[in-house]
Amino acid sequence: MLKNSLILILILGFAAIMLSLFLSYTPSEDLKGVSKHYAEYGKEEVGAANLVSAVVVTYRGFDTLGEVTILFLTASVIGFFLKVNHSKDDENTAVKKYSEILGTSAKILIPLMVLLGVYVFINGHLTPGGGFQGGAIIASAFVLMFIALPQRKISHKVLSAVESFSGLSYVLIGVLGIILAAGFLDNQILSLGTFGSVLSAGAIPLIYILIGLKVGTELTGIISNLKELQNEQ
Amino acid sequence: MEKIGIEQISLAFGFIILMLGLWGILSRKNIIKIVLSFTLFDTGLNIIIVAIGYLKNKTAPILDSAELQTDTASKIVDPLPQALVLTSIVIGLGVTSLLLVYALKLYKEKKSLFINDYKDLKW
Amino acid sequence: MVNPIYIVAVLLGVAFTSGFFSKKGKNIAGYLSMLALGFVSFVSLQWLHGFLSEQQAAAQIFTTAFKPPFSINLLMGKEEAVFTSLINIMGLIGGLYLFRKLKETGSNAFIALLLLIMGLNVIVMTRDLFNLFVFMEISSIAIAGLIILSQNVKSISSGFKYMLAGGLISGMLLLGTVFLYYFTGTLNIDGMLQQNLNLVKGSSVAVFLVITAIVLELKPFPANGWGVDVYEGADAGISALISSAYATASVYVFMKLIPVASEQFQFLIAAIGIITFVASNLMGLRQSNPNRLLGYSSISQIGLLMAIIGLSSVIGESTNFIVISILVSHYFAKAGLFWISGIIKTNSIRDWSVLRHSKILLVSFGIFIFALVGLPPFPSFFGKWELIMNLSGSHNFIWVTAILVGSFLEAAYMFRWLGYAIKLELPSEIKPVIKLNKIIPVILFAASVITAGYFTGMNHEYGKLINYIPLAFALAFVLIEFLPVFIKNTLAIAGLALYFYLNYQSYTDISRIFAAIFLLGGILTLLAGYAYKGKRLGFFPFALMMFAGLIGLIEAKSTLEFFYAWELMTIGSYFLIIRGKKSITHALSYMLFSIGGAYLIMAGLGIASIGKADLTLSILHQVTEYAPLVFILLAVGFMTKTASIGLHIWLPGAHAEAEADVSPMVSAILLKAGVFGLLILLMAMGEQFIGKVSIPYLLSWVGALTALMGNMMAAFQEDAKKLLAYSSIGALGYAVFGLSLMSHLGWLTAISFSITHFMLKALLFLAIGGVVWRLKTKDMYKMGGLIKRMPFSFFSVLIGIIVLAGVPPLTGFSGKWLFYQAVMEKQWFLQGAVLFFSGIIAFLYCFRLIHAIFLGQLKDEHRNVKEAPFWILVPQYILLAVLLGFSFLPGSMLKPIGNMLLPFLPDGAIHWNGQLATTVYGYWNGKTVMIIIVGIFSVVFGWLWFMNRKARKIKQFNIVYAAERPFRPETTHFAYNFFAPYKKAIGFLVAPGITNFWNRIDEGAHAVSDKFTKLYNGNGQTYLIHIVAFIVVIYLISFGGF
Amino acid sequence: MDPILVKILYALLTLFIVLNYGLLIQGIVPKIGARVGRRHGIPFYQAYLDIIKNYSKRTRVTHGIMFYIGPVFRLTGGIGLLMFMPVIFGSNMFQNFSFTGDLLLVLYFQFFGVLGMALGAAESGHPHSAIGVSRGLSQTTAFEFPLTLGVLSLAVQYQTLNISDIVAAQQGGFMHWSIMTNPLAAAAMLIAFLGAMGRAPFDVVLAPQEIPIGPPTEYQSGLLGVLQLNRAIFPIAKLILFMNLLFGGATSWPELFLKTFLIYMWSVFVGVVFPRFRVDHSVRWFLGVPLLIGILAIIVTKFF
Repeated sequence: MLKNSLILILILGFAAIMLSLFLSYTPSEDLKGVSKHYAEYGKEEVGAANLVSAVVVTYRGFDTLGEVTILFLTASVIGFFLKVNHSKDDENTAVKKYSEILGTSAKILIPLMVLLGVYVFINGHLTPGGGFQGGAIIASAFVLMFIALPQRKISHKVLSAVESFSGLSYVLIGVLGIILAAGFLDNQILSLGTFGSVLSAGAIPLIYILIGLKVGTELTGIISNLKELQNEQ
Repeated sequence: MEKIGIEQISLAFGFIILMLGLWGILSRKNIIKIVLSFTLFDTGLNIIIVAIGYLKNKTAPILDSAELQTDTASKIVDPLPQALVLTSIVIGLGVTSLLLVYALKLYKEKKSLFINDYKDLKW
Repeated sequence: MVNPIYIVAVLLGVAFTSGFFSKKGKNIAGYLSMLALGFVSFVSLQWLHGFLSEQQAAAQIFTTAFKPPFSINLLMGKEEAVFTSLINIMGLIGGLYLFRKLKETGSNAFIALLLLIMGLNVIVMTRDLFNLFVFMEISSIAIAGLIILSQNVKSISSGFKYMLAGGLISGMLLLGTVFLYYFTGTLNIDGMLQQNLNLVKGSSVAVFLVITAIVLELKPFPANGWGVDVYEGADAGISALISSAYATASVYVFMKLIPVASEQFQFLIAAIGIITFVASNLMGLRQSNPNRLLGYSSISQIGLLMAIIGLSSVIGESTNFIVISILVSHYFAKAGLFWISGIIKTNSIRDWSVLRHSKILLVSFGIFIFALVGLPPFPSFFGKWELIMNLSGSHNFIWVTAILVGSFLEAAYMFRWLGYAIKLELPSEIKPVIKLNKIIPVILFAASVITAGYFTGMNHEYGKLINYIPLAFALAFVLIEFLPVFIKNTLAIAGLALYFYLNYQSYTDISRIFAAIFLLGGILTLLAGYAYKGKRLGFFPFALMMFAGLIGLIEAKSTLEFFYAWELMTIGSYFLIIRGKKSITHALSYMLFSIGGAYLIMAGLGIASIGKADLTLSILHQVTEYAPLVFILLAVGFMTKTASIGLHIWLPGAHAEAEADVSPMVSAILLKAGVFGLLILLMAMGEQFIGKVSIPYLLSWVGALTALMGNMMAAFQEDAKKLLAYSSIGALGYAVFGLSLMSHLGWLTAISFSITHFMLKALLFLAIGGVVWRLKTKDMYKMGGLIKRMPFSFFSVLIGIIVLAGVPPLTGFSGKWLFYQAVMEKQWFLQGAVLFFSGIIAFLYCFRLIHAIFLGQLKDEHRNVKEAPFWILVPQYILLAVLLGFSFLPGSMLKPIGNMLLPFLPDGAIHWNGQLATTVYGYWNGKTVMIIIVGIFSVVFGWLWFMNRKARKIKQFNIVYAAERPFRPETTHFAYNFFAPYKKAIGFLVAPGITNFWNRIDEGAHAVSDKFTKLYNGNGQTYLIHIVAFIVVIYLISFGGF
Repeated sequence: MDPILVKILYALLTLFIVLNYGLLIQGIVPKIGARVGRRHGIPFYQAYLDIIKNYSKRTRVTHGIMFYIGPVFRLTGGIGLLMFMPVIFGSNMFQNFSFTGDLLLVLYFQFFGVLGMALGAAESGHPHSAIGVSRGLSQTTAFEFPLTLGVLSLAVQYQTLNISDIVAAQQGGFMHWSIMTNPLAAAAMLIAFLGAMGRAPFDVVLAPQEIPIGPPTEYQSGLLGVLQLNRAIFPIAKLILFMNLLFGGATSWPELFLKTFLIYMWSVFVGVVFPRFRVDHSVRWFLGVPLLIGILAIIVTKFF
């Protein structure tokens, strides 16, 4: 197979490039560059115990806005790509029955999962986690619901309203940063509060809540779209 | 020659997964497998990112104890790659989902997941 | 100034808001989106305005409270303002174009558009590498979304390929970015620029990955199959967005990041760019699908930009000017072309003749093509000029060659396409539906690209010196196209006359002669235009554009002005030529030869400018390096217009198919531009040598062989106008020979010959044009006996051919006489003999012309044919009067020309005593010759008339015809294949060897094109393999191994 | 008397002499030919008879203006050619109008008549005329090439285009004639001369057998008379030209008669010996060996 051997050669060539990268890596002992600054001044400047969150939401908040946008964009694209006809949902009830055990446990688990998600994003600035993680957990709750309780429906209107609301609020908070504080997405529009408490780190918890809601609804939306497309077939 | 640490191992692991993904991308003919190879590729990449941020014998950059709050810079690993990897994961998620939806649509068009069947545009 | 961050905030905000609107609210979402795009356009334009009026300094925009490198910052400088303006305007206008389509799909589609534009803005402005990565992902996902606006298997599969390629490329980018962070400790681009990243292998590999990923985004050959497929598969409106907005942003990213790379690597990328440019244009040759063709063209243009940016260390400070001017042309033109393609919706460029249903679309189409090819007055003209000047000024001849070859290929398929649109038959089944929201963007962009051209010119050191008044005058006729011919013609004549009157004193001697040929000649030929009825759409703007170019040649002070005028003349004449009946291929070959020639001229001027501070035309006097090369380039360039042997194949068809008054314009007047060019070249550079061979000596052989070939071909034509066209080729051979003599007599010959040829060829073309006008055929054997029906035309032709043949006593002989004196002086007898032989052959076609048309048997269907239109005869008789005047007093014309030449070639060698001219070798008195001949003629005529006064006029068929009556005029008129024995004897000399040669080159190019395009087999996975192979190969080249 | 008038009168004298000489030669040469073939032949004054006959014809027709003017062109060409040449070297009387132009004028003026004739013949609408013209022009272009090369070679040799000067340079015995000093040029020119005279083997233009009398097919009466006058003058003018260029010119009329007669006989002899060429053959032939000789002549004179 000429083609396969060609691919093999290419892979080997590419591996050689990767190898040269790998070989150039030497484990470093200390922080350097910008992260040193983050480590040293993060506490005072941002007030978030979770430095990763400080970087994600504040120092590189603009990236995060982009991230949110990507998810939103993906959800929108998938939305019109699949062109799911939501109005037909009600008639289309040829739903498979799932096992009783799954259904019952889902009913217990789903609220717990949502709660966990909320916890994760509310405490994003303090503990490992944050808006994305929390949102993902919430979305997985809904995935479980789709699997275990297929007859339950989620209103797309509500989903997109929440999505839009949280996105818009995020942008508004960013703009407020220009008006009230030092720059776009500055977290100091709210006071930094006591280091380590829930209501600290300025706007980070607020932003994380919005992100959490947004990610949760978006992922849910994508999955429900996919599911409905499958139902149509 | 110092001892090979966890960071090198994970970095190597990342590269290997990345290469595996690339192999799959280039050689698999099933569209779903190609998409899965992409996620493998992304995963490898993410591992590399995290591995690069690792510093020997340092802890996570979460200042939840008072001890960590002083002289932080010498005690924690690099928080930046961890922030980056978050973004990278999310982007990977978006791309993968879109790819899957594309795969779904392609399947709807021709009832085939064989990538060689989609050569309508060429030359 | 509005903070640029609001561009992001507003676009995002509106995008998020759109989520509130479901099906019913999608109109609101649409209008809001348009509003937002309008707002961001306003913001970036406001900044651009600030920068252009130079009140504004570049502004940093910080996010959060922290300064970079700790946070992400954006930069709004002059370049950013330009690029974001382009992107936002494309978003707005492109959105308008796509409005219906987007609305059908719903508010989500508007979200994709808004986020695309938002992402592109940030890509341009951001100074953070990772941020760049994130927003590039946003843009590419948005593109992937927009591709599937119209969902069919083509768009979906192309979108899928796009996603696959994008995934791989962004993986490379991310990998590189992370390692760059590892090596530098920062993600800030400015921070990285401050460090030398090419010291350590690892960081240079990281740089390699980042730059290669960006290069791959720019779709380099051959790893760009996915890109081409997307251009073809997506909706035309989306392709326009990709090609204009997305590519624009990508180019800027590349510009931003390239300084990170080592100089060597930059050169490598430049090489990739140029290969992409040439290869894509080559592949464009065989495309017939309009969108795919445009895709190849887009890729090639971006490749060119890649090369320019890669070469920025060589080009220096004008890089930005070049990049922006070429990019702007590409931006407007490509968007416009994709949009037009979207309106027409055909799968073949052969169907584009439907554009003729909408004049405005056709005009826009033409504008876009010209802008893309880089003809004046569009921005890319100045960009390409500056590029070639800089590259050849710094001895980078290989790059120059590659760029010109690529540009030429692009011109080839673009003009073929334009020709199809203008000339091919209308397909009956297709009629485009033209919606207002789709046509407005096209018109807007067409207008913008012209405006942009003007501003580009004004921003160029020499561009602002160009006199745009003649061009403006020509273009003003577009606005009064609704008026009848009579008014427009009068205005045009008045314009030319006024211009000549106002300026003729400012022209120096020899220029004045050519100015008279160009402008007075123009007036004369325009007189014939009164014969036309109706509006004659599209004639006057282009005719005047040609004259504007011609006069610009004379007025040019700087090399740029000269080149501008040269190109302007080409454009005007191209459209005049394509007006002809079966002119589609001829106009194309005319354009291609012209463009090829123009590129040679440009390269020549560029090499001449080496080491020169200012670029006035006088640099040609002081060429120190590569002087022979400069000379050859310029000479060959000019000889494409004089149609010298080898470069002549465009002429016969082009001139023959043209209209009655266009043929004299392009044949009698336009060809003199080449003579003028050669003249100033020889004046400036004198005699050059290749080794020991004098270039003018070679030129003399070119002239001699051209004359031989032209006249020989003319003798065997059946088509009257083709005969004259070949005769022009031959005649210009004489002029070239005369110039190559580099002596006073030689130049006197050449210039006087040019004047005479102008008059007689105008006379003959007008006369024959008048005949063709009435008879509707150009085949001479179908005519005959017309002396009875068209005596005035006959007389014109009679005098014309006597002058042409050089028979004494008419003025043609003065040229022959001078010619021999010059040959004797220079001792180039062999060329001289060849030219003499050609002169004799001229008898053959001269006789054939007058015999087959006017003498012999009148055909039955022509018994009632009328004399040629009055207005076609008027200029003929003016010319006749002048010709006869010069015949009687040749010294009156030759003496002043000789005096003008004295400053350049002081050795007069010819002495005048009244009308008696004397040289070392011989003497000649035109006046007495005339008197004697007229005297003898009158006596003989008187004698004959006296003897034969009772001669009876008899009927046509009353001839001595051995034993039987002739059957029909058709069988009795001996005209077809008139010189059959001659053809039998030496016909092998006129086998179309040269035409075959060019045809073979053409076929070869298409065959290579075919082979290349086979790379793109349509399989997305193959494209991925291409990408990986590209990365590996480039790595191998740049690192010399692993 | 006005010097111009004197000149005109002298020129007319030359013309008269040449005309009669030409007419006589037209009669004498066939007569000689007939006698050699043991036939009686025509009277030597036959040409006079023909002209008188033609002018006195009562039926006179014309096909149109060009048909009418054609012969005028033709005769003007013949007379003009003669007028632009010095006829007798060293004699002021017989310099004609050679002061108005040099050899080039003479060479190019030959075509004046040719062109006019062709135009006139063509207007008759007779295909045979057109065929004759086609053949004639084709053949002319062919023999002019070696002829010009020869002339140029002479011009190089003598560094002038002035006929009088060329003749002057050949004075002082036949060893100074161009035919001796520049044999290559002379060879090229004398071969071309055969074509120029339009006699066998290059007489297919008139093609008396197949298409009676070629271009002038339709001519009769006074119009033909004019042509016949030309037929007397034109060849002699050419003979004089060749004599001037190659054979040292003539210092007196008898010398002129002798030399031109001998040159004329050269074409007659060749015509008797060789069969007729077709036009395509003659074109190829002229562009073959004669052309090479011409090129050689130029090269030799230029470089040696």
